[in-house]
Amino acid sequence: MQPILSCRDVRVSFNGFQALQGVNLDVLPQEVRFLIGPNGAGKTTLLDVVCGKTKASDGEVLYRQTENIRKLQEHEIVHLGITRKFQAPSIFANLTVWENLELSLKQKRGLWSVMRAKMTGEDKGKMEAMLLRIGLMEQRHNLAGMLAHGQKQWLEIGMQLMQNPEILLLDEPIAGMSETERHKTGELIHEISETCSVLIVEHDMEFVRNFSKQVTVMHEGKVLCEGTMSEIQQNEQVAEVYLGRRESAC
Amino acid sequence: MTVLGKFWSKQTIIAAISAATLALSGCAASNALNEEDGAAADSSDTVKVGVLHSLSGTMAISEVSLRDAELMAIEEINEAGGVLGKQIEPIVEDGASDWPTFAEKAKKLLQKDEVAAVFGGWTSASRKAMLPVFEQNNGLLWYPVQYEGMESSPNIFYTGATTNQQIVPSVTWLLENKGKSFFLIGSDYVFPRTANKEIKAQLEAEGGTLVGEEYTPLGHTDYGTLISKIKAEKPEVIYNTLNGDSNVAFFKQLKDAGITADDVTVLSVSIAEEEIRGIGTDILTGHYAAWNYFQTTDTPENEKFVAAYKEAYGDDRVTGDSIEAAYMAVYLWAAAAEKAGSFDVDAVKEAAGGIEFNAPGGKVTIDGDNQHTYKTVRVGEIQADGQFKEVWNSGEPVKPDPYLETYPWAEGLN
Amino acid sequence: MDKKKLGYWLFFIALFLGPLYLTEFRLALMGKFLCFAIVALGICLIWGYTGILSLGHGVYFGLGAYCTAMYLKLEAANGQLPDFMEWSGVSALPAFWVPFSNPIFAIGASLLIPALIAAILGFLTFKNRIKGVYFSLISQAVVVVFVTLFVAKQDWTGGTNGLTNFTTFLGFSLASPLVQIALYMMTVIILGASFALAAALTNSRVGRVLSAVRDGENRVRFLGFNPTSYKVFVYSLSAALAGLAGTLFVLQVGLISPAMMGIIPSIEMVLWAAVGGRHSLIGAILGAVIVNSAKSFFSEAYPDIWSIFLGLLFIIVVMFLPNGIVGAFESWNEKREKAKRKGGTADAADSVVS
Amino acid sequence: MAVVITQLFNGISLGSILLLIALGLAITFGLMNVINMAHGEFIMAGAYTTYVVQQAFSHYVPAALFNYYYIVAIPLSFLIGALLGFVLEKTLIRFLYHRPLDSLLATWGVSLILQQVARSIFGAPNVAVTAPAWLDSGLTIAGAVLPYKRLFIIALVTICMVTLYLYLDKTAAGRKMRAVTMNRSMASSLGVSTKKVDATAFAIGSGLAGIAGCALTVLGPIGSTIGTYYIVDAFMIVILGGIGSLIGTVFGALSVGMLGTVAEFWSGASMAKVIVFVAIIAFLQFKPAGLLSARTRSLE
Repeated sequence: MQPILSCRDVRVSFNGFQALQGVNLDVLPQEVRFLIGPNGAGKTTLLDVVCGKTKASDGEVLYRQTENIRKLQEHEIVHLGITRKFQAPSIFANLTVWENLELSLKQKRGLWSVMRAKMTGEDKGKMEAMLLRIGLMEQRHNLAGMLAHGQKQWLEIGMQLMQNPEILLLDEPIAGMSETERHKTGELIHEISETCSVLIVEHDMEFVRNFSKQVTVMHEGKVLCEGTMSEIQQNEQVAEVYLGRRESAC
Repeated sequence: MTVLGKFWSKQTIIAAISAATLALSGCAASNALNEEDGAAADSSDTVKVGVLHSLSGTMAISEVSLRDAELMAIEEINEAGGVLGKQIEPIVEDGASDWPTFAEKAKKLLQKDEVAAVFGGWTSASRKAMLPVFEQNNGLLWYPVQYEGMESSPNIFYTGATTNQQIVPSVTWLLENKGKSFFLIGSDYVFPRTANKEIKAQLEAEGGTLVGEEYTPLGHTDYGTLISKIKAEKPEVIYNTLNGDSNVAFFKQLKDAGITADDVTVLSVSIAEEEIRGIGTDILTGHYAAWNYFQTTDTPENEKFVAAYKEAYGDDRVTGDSIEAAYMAVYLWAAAAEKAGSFDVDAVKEAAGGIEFNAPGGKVTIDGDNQHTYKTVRVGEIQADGQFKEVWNSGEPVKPDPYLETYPWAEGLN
Repeated sequence: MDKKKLGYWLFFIALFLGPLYLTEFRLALMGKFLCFAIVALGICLIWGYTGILSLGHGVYFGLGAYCTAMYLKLEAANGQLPDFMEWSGVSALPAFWVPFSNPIFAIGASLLIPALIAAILGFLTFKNRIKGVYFSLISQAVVVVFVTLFVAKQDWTGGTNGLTNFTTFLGFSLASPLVQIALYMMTVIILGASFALAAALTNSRVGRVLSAVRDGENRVRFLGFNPTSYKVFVYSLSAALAGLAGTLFVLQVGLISPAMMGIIPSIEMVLWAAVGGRHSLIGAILGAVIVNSAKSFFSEAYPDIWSIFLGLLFIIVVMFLPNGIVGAFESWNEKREKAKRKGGTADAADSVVS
Repeated sequence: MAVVITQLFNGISLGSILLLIALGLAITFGLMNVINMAHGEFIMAGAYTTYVVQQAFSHYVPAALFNYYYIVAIPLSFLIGALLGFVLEKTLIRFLYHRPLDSLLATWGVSLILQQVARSIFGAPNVAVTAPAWLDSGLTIAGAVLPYKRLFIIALVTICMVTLYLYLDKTAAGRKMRAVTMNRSMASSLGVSTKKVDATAFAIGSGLAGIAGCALTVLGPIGSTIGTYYIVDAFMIVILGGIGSLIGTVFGALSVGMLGTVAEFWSGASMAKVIVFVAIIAFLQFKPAGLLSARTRSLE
């Protein structure tokens, strides 16, 4: 199977600090890939590079093997089908839940198209289905800013899913969630992976253990190793830089 | 909820309140405008005139004194029995240094208060803004400030100097007494640009040379570069039409650059007694200004005028050219009304030609053709006490010629 | 028709009937204020809805006014050179003045030139992701550039005196009270239409994108929208509204000068929207009328106090009424309704009356 | 030759004046990200302080000592500016740290009030300040006169820069200030009282405006509106230099000063103003973060 996303020797530097020092990573279609690693390993920076928030100083980010998206703007990357959920909930607090989803509809996003856009029955159906899926049907006319923290996270995931992404980037999606919410989120992620690839940064090892197939470990701006969780746990290097220190916490 | 309650939804209440505020605020504004209306009832023994200057904003610095002088003249005339047996009732309005406001207030004075005449304005911009209002409503404006000429509205009387009563003779005086090479500096607006265009034509005709011409934006405060241009060109005379604050910066920095009144003569046309105090006498001493009136002008009328002005507004106040022009404007109007036997605008205009008045600055006469006044031109040297010493005058009042029609060299100018 | 719409209709009809209950003088004032209200609507769109604070709308207002004033000046000059050009030593009409003898071109230009300049400035700055206070300060620098240019190019623009002394518009005498009434009514209609347009825009999906841009421009990018084009659009629209207001202003007041496009008028324009309520279109209209009425009143009665009052108004609105009069009213209303829900219906009628 | 020297000097002199005006803003705006539109009125307050000190000297101090009034006026102007800044921070600014656009509007209101207050106290017309005699005349180099007043301002701004640098870099209070401006929450959790630091920083920035006002009295007018002549230029210089970079502000002021004098020499003052502002606006399109920027993406 051809990888849908390939990073080739991606480098990023901030004022001389090398945040990414040549990352290589392949993500296959419909794969759920976890990114783990100690703080400062460059996990979030890698997501930033893929979604266009941070521009790589060197290297290639290939989408479907052919298109180098390294220099595209954020919205152009979204148009290709790569969407991103941030760590802190980034919903629009002064719009209602319904309006948040409306903006997330897969649609032509040019000014002219949006000006003429009309809410079709099909769109409505899609949005209602999504509201049910993320459990916010009752809150649909509330301002998004008034939702509980977990609900905001769900709304944001819903907003990404509305766009039928090819690749979904998630940054610590379960932070601040209760145990049941975590479980639900884990199941949702696997449900999503039936239609798209998911790249997740996560610190919660139990969550990773329960829901991961492939895990990539990053350390000091590089990929340290890849494999299943059990393979990783047996890797001595990993244990040294990362798991070793966290063993008791897990 | 009741039907009524339902009807008064949030939005309707907002709209209703909006409408109410709208009406109220409109009234508030107009009430203020109407506050003089109560006095209109006994209009039989008073005649209303408008006094319209900037009492707030940037121009208030200059214009407040004009209002003071006009009110003083009105009071003096009233004490002497009024005009045509009626007391003059001044209605003071604030132009707020904002040209549309001048137009708005002029309209109010003419339409609402139906004043017989308005004394007001300072900047050309404010006069230009008021001009259509006076022409459309057939009102009478008395404008008391020296200006760039090229105007003669049938509804305006100009009691300040036009260019041939200030600039033209002072240039001739400079050419004869101070030197042939001129450097022109001015603030970047209408008066300096128009004045300098005339000066250039005059220099060419009378054998002077132009070595530089520079304009700086209003409020400009760094004259380093301009002064090095002056140094490079070594003029004998700097003709200065800078305005307001820029004068302070220019003179301070000129002195610092080592240029004194002994090296170059600077003649200014917008520095009067009041401005000298804000710049500092120490740096101005020895430079010149051209006006029609100085506080030191030696006439019996002026002695009385200066004493009365200080009596009324404080010992530390000084008079000046525009203040005098504002003062005499009221007297000229009163004399014209007396002669016409009526306050009717057309009758006053008709009667005004040839009216004479012994103003503090000497005898003035209204020119019936262009509604300007004959005035004596004076050049003064600034003294250490902040007053002028007159070094030259035209001897007799000069006939106003706003379009410079009697000067052959000015032919191509308009 | 829902009540909200009914309320707005009543409001605009009340304005439209102004000539019935306002004197000629007061009508002229109101006409001027309503021009300002159109500017305030545009400010509300970019500031309240999109989060762009422009301190340079005086320029767009002025440009619009100058375009129409050029036409009026040419009509008054009656085929000859405008008076100020004559005494500035210009011998022939500058080429760029020529098309302004056509009123349709002039009025079209009064909308399009501000919009175009706003689009160029907006495109550059927004594309480079300059926003917030940086944009505000740059817009202020643009004011300095335009005002200095308009003052310095006296032979083309009339300098500090500006353009004034017009006679007719499309052959009708501007001095005639009937023409002034017609212009007033036209202003009300255009204000109403601008209001309807702005309301439609803010209630559309584009409006929601704009709100989203205000709340989190970067997040909007990750939904696949390019905020630049939306911001450029709304900024240009707002500039066009200011230009339109300038046209109506110059027709009614008969005067435009660089002083009216300066930094202080530009900031006052923002104050109008702030006082009324930056998030409310009707608030912007109210704010413009109320602030300017207060200005007329105060500068009349207490000329010295006006600037202190204006200063306090800025501070009070920012500190205590961040959503302006309409915002204050809305939160008062919400409290009242909450209290009503608690207290039952018995005293509800009373509170409505009071 | 003399013209070249004079013009070069004029450029540096204008740059130094602009720097003196912008230096306070480099702290309040550059480091603290507060838009204080009343900064110009703190300049005005410094200028009026100088006027008052001069009046007091001419009335109560022996004439022989008159020329030293300026030595008293400089620190006093700083104190008055700092006091005004401190009060403004405590009453207004501190509520608006997260609403920069609102602080812009509120401080604009403050500036209107301060201007009117000054008019009520000192009257609408300008007041005259006589520069001390030891600043009269100038240094002559190759036929070019370098006025002592302008040299003095260059020296003054250099002293201010160096003092500021030493304060920020070498004292504990200064390091705290930098820590707060770099990472507010981190500094706060390390036990730095951010409130105190904010107030101090704002007072210092405002005090520098007071010094600028004092210096300007020797060159220009002293009236209630002098602050408005400089405020837009000063903000543009700080943006041009790069937010958060004092050295950037120095470069910004000097390049604006140089460009301004060169452009004025070739075209005239009005066009020079237009050219300078257009150049700044255009430059920011290419380099939105300014000449030097302490942060990677400061315009975000």
